[in-house]
Amino acid sequence: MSLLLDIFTVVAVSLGAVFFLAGAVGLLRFPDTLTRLHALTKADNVGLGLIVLGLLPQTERPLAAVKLIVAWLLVQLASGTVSQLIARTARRTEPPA
Amino acid sequence: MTFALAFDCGLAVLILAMAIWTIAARTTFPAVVGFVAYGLLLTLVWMRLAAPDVALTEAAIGGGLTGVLLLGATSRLRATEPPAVSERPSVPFRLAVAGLCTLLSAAIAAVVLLLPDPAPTLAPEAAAKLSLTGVGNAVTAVLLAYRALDTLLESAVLLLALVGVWSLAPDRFWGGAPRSLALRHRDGSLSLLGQVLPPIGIVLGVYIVWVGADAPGGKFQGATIIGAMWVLTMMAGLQTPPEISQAWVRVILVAGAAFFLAVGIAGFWLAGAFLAYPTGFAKSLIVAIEVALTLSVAATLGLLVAGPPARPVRT
Amino acid sequence: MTGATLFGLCAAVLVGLGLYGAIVHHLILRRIVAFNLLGAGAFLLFGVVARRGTGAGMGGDPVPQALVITGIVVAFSATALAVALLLRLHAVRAAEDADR
Amino acid sequence: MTPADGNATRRAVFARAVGFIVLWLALAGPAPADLPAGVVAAAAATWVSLRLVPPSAWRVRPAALARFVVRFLVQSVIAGVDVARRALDPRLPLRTGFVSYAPHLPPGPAQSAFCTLTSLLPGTVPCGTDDSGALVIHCLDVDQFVASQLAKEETLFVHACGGDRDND
Repeated sequence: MSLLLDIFTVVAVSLGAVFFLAGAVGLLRFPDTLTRLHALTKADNVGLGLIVLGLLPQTERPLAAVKLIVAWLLVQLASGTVSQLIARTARRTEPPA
Repeated sequence: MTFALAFDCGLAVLILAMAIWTIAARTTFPAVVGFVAYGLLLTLVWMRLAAPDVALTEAAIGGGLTGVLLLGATSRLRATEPPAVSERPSVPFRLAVAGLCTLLSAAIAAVVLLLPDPAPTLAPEAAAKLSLTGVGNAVTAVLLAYRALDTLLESAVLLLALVGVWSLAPDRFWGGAPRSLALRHRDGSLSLLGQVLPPIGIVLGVYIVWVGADAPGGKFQGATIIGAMWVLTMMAGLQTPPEISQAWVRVILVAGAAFFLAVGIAGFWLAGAFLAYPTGFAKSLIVAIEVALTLSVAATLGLLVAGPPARPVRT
Repeated sequence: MTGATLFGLCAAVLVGLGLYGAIVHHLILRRIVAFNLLGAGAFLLFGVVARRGTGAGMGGDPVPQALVITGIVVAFSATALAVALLLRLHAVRAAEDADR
Repeated sequence: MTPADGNATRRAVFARAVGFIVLWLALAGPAPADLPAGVVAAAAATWVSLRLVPPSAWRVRPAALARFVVRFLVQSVIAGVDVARRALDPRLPLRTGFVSYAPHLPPGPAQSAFCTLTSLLPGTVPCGTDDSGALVIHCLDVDQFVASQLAKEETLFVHACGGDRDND
């Protein structure tokens, strides 16, 4: 059982890392600020979500799992807010091509 | 090469790259952004150096609050920023400075390589006396018991810095409120963040202060989080900075240092020396001082970011 | 080479870089940023000394660590004062230019 | 949003206080020695929260909220996979552009919350409002049916928060 959970953790965390990599590739390849925001908010949130999901079976008590989920929710809130702030500024300052 | 050392090497390269970027950037804004990233990378280094208390401080103050301060100043001075290229000093001057700075770096590097081995350390002494304080975190014991005088003076320095900032106000604004921190373009998503995050930040800040007695954390780190929540509500336009002549503002600002000083003076009678704690009460007194300092430090940090008064007193 | 020595060498370079920036830049705000960069390098040296002084089951010597925490807070106070002075200087200059 | 009556206020205070206590327990663990500090922290947080977000008459529907959360999670994964695919595809398939969407929610915290959620959903990042008050949404692919999808999300969101109670 614990071996299965360990395998689950390794798979989920590695998959999360792949999403972070894809987000970073998008950040480098996408043409403008607004498009790059898509890469950062979407791909990285799924990446972090998968890493949190993978770490859940490794927590010793259920409250530690709540801590992990709270961390994920706070990152979602922050990235959702910041991406809108940047998007608003970008739309004002760089006219769409 | 072990994995850990490879990771450290990567971290060191990233930090040096961010530092070079910060110094070499043409305009101020990217330089400040680079500096914030540099502060966050340093946080990782402090974790690698087994100093989680410092890592928390660096993340909260070094990266976060200093970043807010510098970004605010950058945007207010942007109009006056001249084209950087024309203002640069001559090449020979820059080469000479670069040479001298390289010499300095080389000298420090030599000192690092020549540090004595085994290294002198106060860790055993700090650990031996830890049970007397009742505190579990040695860094907190240093800050509030062994070298409490440093921390008392530090809280005084924070207040003095705030008095210094306030004293820059023109006479007609003395006693009034600092300028509003609200962003020029009102933004719904930022006010949502300013509504949802502060209560969570308060729980987190109190936790970090509370846990600091026995685990990584402490009043400066927790107070910075609480102070940052206040700054966030002010930036989201949900609150305005208070008038600095109001009595409650001043009471909160000095409460921490005043209480600390009172405990210190009481030490003369109760324990025979300034800032000595009576046996058995050390931990309770340390926690009480931390709580009192937390509110004061949070308010001081918030008002340091807000700056000098810029509006006349409302009558 | 240990990680601590590596970061010690890194700190040495950071101090040099920060000093270079503080001397060479014309804009005062850039000098303040460079000075903070220098300060962070100096704090890092403390961290390296603390890390080398492991003992009594602790990951590092708590005394320099506590001093660095104090240092970071004092550096922030000084930066806040410097930024306020700079903004006031600009306000005074702008007022003088307007009078002329 | 309609202001809350006494009952709704008591309910909101209770729900928020419980939430902050759970957050404290998650951080500090259940040790009884830590609880007094936790109660102080939760009380302070609840007070600040009530000042920043006064209780409203909206009442969350648990079943609808669960439906919304499941859909949100599925959509987030689709969003991540979509962006990752486009980023890693050598041809870089992008048809970016702006779509304007007139939300049914009035401007306010609820609309902001909807925008923040939207910024995490596939292909869309809200970037402000135009002169008529409609949201301007930046899309990765303007060929997709962005507006109809957003309308569906909004209906589910409002239903989950109990915002359409008046229409029941």
